[in-house]
Amino acid sequence: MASSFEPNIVAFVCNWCTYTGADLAGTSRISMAPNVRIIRLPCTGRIDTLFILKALERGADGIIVSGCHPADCHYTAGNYHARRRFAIFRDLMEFVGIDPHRVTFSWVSASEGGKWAEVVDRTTERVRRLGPFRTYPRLARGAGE
Amino acid sequence: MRLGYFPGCSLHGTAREYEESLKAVAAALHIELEEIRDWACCGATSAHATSRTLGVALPARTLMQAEKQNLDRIFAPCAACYNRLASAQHALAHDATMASQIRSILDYSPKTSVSIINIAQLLSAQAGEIQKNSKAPLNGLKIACYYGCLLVRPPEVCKFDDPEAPNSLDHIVSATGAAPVAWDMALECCGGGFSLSRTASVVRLSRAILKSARSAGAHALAVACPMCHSNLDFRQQAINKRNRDGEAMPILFLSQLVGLSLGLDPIQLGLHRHFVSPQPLLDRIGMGKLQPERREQV
Amino acid sequence: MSRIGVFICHCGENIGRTVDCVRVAHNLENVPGVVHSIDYKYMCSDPGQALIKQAIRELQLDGVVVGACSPHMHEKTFRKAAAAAGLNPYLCEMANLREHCSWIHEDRERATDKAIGLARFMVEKIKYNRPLATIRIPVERRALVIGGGIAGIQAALDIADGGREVILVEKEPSIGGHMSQLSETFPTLDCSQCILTPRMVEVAQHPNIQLLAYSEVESVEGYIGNFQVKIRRKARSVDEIKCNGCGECQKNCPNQKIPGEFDRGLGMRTAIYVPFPQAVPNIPVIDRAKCAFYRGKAKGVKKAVCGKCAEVCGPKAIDFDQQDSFVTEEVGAIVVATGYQLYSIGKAQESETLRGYGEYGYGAIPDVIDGLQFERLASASGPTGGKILRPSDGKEPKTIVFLQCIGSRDRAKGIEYCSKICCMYVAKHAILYHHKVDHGRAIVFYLDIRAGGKGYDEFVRRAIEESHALYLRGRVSRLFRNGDTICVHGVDTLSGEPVAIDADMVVLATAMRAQPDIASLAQKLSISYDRHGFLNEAHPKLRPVETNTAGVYLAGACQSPRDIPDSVAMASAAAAKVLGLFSNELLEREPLIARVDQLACTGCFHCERVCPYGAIERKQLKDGKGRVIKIVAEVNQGVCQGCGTCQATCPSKSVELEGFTDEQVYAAVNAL
Amino acid sequence: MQELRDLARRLLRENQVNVILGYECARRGVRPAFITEAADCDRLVFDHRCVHNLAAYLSPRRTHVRALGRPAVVIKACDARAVAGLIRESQIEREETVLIGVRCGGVVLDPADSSPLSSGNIAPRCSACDQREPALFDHLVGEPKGAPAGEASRDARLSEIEAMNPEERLGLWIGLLGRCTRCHACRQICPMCFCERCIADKTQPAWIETSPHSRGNFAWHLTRALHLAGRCVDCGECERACPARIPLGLLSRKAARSVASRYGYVVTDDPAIPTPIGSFQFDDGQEFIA
Amino acid sequence: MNIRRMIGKTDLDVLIRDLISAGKRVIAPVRCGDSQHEALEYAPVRSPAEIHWAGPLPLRSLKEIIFPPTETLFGWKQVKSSVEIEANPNGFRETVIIGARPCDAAAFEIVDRVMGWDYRDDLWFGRRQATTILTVACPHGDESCFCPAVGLSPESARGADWFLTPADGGFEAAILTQKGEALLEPYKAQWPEPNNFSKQQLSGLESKVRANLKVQPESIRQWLEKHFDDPLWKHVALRCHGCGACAFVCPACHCFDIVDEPEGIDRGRRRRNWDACQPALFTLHGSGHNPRKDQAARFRQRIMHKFNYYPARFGEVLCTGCGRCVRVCAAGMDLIAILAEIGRRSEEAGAAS
Repeated sequence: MASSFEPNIVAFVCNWCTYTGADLAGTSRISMAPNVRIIRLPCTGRIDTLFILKALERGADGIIVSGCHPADCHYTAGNYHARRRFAIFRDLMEFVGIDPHRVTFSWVSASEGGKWAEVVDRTTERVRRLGPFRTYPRLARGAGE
Repeated sequence: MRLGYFPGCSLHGTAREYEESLKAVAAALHIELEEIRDWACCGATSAHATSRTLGVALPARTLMQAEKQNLDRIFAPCAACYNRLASAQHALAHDATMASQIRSILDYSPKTSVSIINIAQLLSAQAGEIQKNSKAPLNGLKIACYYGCLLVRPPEVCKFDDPEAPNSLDHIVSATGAAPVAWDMALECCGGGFSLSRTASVVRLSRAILKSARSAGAHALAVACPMCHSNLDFRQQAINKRNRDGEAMPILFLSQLVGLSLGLDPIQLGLHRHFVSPQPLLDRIGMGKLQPERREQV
Repeated sequence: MSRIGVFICHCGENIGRTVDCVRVAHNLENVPGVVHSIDYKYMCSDPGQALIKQAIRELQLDGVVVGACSPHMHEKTFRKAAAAAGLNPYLCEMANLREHCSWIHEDRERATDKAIGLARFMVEKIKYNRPLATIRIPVERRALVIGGGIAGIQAALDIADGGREVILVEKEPSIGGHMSQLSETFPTLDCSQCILTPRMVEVAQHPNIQLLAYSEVESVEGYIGNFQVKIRRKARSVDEIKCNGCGECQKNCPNQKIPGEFDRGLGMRTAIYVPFPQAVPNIPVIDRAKCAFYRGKAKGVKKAVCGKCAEVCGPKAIDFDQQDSFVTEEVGAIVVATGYQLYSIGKAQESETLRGYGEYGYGAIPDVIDGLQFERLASASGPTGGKILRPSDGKEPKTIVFLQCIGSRDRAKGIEYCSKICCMYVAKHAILYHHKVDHGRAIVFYLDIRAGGKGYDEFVRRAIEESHALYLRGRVSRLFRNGDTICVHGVDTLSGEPVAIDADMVVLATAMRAQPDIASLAQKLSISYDRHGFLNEAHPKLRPVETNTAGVYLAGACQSPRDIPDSVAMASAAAAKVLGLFSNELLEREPLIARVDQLACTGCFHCERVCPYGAIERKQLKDGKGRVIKIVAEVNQGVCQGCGTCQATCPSKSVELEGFTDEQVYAAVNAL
Repeated sequence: MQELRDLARRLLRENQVNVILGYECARRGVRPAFITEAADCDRLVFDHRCVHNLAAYLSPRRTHVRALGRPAVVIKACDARAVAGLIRESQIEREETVLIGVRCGGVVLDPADSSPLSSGNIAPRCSACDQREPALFDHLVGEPKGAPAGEASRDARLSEIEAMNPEERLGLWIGLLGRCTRCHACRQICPMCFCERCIADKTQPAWIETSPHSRGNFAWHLTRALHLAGRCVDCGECERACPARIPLGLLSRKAARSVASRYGYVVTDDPAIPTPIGSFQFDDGQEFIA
Repeated sequence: MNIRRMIGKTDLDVLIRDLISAGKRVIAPVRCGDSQHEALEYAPVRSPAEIHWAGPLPLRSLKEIIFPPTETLFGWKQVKSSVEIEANPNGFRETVIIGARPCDAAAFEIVDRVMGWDYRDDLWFGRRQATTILTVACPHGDESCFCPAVGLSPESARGADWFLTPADGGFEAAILTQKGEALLEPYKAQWPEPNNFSKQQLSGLESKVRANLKVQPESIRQWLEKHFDDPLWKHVALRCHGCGACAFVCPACHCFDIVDEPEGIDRGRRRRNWDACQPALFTLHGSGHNPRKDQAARFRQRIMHKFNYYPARFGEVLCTGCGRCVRVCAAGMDLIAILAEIGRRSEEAGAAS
């Protein structure tokens, strides 16, 4: 079952490093799992934890959040603020039982096409092993009825 | 002022005059020296050269003793002792593995808050007092302050003075009324621990120091370390046998100089115990004759 | 209900090979809001773009999604096309079906499914796109240059020659900076003064340059294109208008024995003085700490103790009562060229992380000097008229030992970085010494030779081979006085031997350090600096002369240790940036910036805390009667760069980043 | 007590303030009081039943309280942290508010509970509290108090949950948050929840579903905990106000534990110290980032 | 109808087990988990052993059994430009409430009036129909109870299908409705009738809680009618935090909100959720204007609705005196004190005229 299951993964990435890194992976024809769909944002600083929750509500089995390495941020500090935001959110997520292995945080620079492919493949594999995350979207079911 | 007192081996032996003078000066300055009970060797000689752990454990044990005596400040007159104690404390504070090792050895964890001070720190803090109470200011005396290798180094351990161009001793000497001379060898090695094993080296090194002091016009050398003292004082015989550089240069402990300026009796200060007689020095400042010495003079 | 057009590009075979573009187009057709969905071989081609324009016109599309390559590739292309057809360019988005899909997958089925998903994201997002208008901010086309060293001078001249006004602020009485103190310059050995002085004069005479020497920047308000700068004009005690620079005052000043800063204490100056003969402006200043008149007044003496200068001054320019004054200037751009200071070798250090070099007895041993002092000795205009003579006895040194890396590349001394110029100027010193003192023996202690640069390594070779400088790889532990020579104790690490050299003079090649007061200036400009105090560029590779405050640029050694050619190049680069900014009356900016919903804003100002650009301002919200209801955040359009960190941080999401609003992202996520 | 009343009376008489936010005895235990007449100051009390965090009434959101004019507020050490938060986040002006600090030896959880303070009825936050008086105040009143009794480790439950496996944790929270009916008492009583329009009330887009099912409740309580990370003053009011008795403190204290362990940040009543969200260190931990 | 039975503890357990095994939902007061104080809540039980007959009033009222905090009305799916509706199968599960408190049971009848007034709420009545209520004489009252003041009592059988009064070792049950009789049917024969038909004498509770509040609902209403704008409102509302706790625990409050909840771009559910009149959002217009601009106005609405508008339209107050709003309020808002004050003012006014 687990092997036949194809996880649905969404990636929130910054425009300047990871998105460009993913472009590079493309121009370098580095093949990777087709399970990940990218949503482009200007900076990890813009990536809200609400995106992650909503994605889970909409049935995402896994999530990737990726941006510029420390000190590389196009906006100088967005990724530092994001790092703190996600560190704490991740602790909370884990605390309420949302397996943090479903969410990958990574720094992928514009020159790391290869690393992006790795992040995509490793996340896909990990989430595939964890199986579908139906529990979360279904939390709304049965309420009251 | 109450101070924990760590004499170490030499102040009870080869450097008796250091202890004598210290006690005299301390009394004059109303400083209470309380010897640490059951203190152990500081590890300066062979211990730290052979085993770092032992080199830390020994002084750490002494620190423990001091704490049990609830002394918050320890005075170690011997530069080597001071250096070992301070280094050990530094290790305990900054080297976690070493600290835990020591804890298990002593099964006690010495707190690193106890402050360890050497004679330079002690007396420069008292400089004002010294000046105030000086009954016989040593005007006209030119003194080369010799710091040696252990008093102000390594910098991360001994933070109180510039490791390359120190001036704490000069500060104290000025307080006695004597004039510290500007010279370059204040930090050079005297031969230190090789006193017995490689006499030749000691002679070479100590000679350079004495020459430099002489050429700077010093009448005497002020030291803060029994080891330096024995090298520079005792070895002058040998040095001058080989090559006649000039008049023998009296080597005084800092405490003795201070003692003199406070008008204490030279004998009480142990000045008669030196190999190189400080008599010329005393004459220069118009002090009485020392008792005829047992040992023949250089 | 939206009217969205979807255009799927095959990119020849690039996308078509692994993505079934026809299926993608068909699938998107059935998405609510999509009224038109087609595929085509090359969307970016003219006929391709024509298809889009045509559809926009004929079907009155209110949104266009192009499924093709990366937006980094063609977003501009397609937005232009949309605009040409009368659609707001920001209502056109791209789905990346090539780099992010066809090029990285083999399985045609799944690649196609993913392509549909990616296009779907954009279709849903674009339903919430708003038509946006480019932001235009008026630009005050005058520049401020801070610092009148070579970098500042170059930047000022370039901008001025570009036809724009420049205000050049220099804190010293004269411009010229460190370069004016140098004798010759490496690697060409042309005389520093000879190449610098004409530039200084040019500055003074340039119709577009307003020179404010002996002045400092007091405060900076505003943002790119619109800075208000308050400048303090320190009191010279001399009327700049009246003074004709005749120099009588100096000749007659009774206090002639003040160690001169310009000669690094090797020469003397008077209490009223011009720092050096070629000074620009050539107007003296009174050193009030040293001047008898002021000291007398300080002591409370009623009648003037001295007034010689005033007596002899023809134009009556001396003004003992002069006070600091302030001027405020409106500028559109600021170039920071505040240069550097030298490592202070002595024991006294302003920061306790720095150790100093007690072991070299600088200050105690008269013939131990630093590199800049050597420059003064070697300089024809220097205290010795260009002869190399010992400060102690004026004798000619037969042996000089040069020590490199003083205050650099040494953690124990508190500085890790390489000062970059020292290797070169030591080589220069060796050569100059060889020229001026034949049979003079130059010995250099070095760690490594860093001679990257045009003609640089050749220059060092020349010092070694033609000027016979002896280069020893190693450090010096200590300097000893040895009679009237200096005994240098070091080690030659190549031979592994300790060496002791008797030298007549020792020259310490001290490192460049950041200016001591950089922090306060950086705060005024809200730009950042590294832990050594060097100012930070916006991006180490791609934006080396910009800062993270738009409209503020860097030139010269204030950013990192630099030699003259580097500083000049950087200055010209900064000038080019400024002129570029000034090329239009209005500054155009992408409208993808943050906007505050002031009704919902609570004014907690988390946004202010996270904004990397200080773009958040505080605004009072008033009711009809003018009473303050609350204080809310407002985004300065000129400053915001559009990172969106404010929005993600805002607890109530009361600030929106145009182009990436919550509704747009939400819609995309909904399409999962 | 008299000291407090006299001070309040003076403040009102001298028109230093228009209203005293304090505590009074009522039919059913102690409750917040809003005293505008010097004559009524004798109603003021402070004892171990004064559990309410009155700083909540300072937020601009309380238009009806603001309308009374310049306030003086009675604050315990824990409440002072909230006041500091309001100042830090520009909600109130330090000069505009008179702070009457009270020495506190712990309070009971239920203000209607008049039995003496014991480890049985003490508010959980107090058992772990070592602050007997605020550092932020204009006036400080009351006798010095001793430390309250209470169980040693208050966060035992927290560690217990951390020790569970993900499934157990998820199950636990589905059960707990399933009880939430979104009355938003937790938010309304929270001194640090002062948003003009809460993200939970934002409908375009509706990031947080308004329906009280576990999915909406997860989004709500997770987001709230995140927003309070490094801001929550741990006054326990949310938990006290929750009609469903959901141990909400666990979430905010987890967040607090996270910022403490990661950034060494602890909420204090010093308004000058910036919050951990909104500041950063270049070398902040990133062990979780690939 | 006047059927009475003596039911031994064990007999009752048998009944409950039978109901559970018959797949019915059995709701009863049980210990409420994860609370540091002894507290009860109405919840489904799996065995009679879980039931707590004594102890304080359950935290939340029975309301949620008939009127869940959130329920789906229907789902939708968008296809091209049309919309498909998928009706939600609101199966009304057979439910028996055991050990209902009089103040909770009575609330259903009161709310029935508004639910069946101009528009008949099928979800409400559907569940009402499927639910049988066994009320028990109130075992526990405190300083916040005031049922007598609103015309009820700890022994009120209003809204009950059975009314249980503790009697030696078990209960004396009065079967009051067909629904009740149907429930009794299988056991009617083996359970004895109580030997004495004498009316149980009132426990002390009635008089105890009566002392908490002595007002006439009608005199309250009269005052309210004349005092829409009265300084009292601003005064009492000061401490109110504006949360919905009081309304959500109230057995009689029944306001709800209807939301469309997307579950994707083209699909979602329409739900109805509890709502309350104290939060500002309740009356906030899209324009940003709010007719109830401050907490005073909102709190007034709560009182007016319960004690003026509702009786005016339906002849009785929208309150059963359970006192939950008093107990639950973290700000110490006290309905009893407020009603007492209003009563006092009304008296004065009456005396004056």
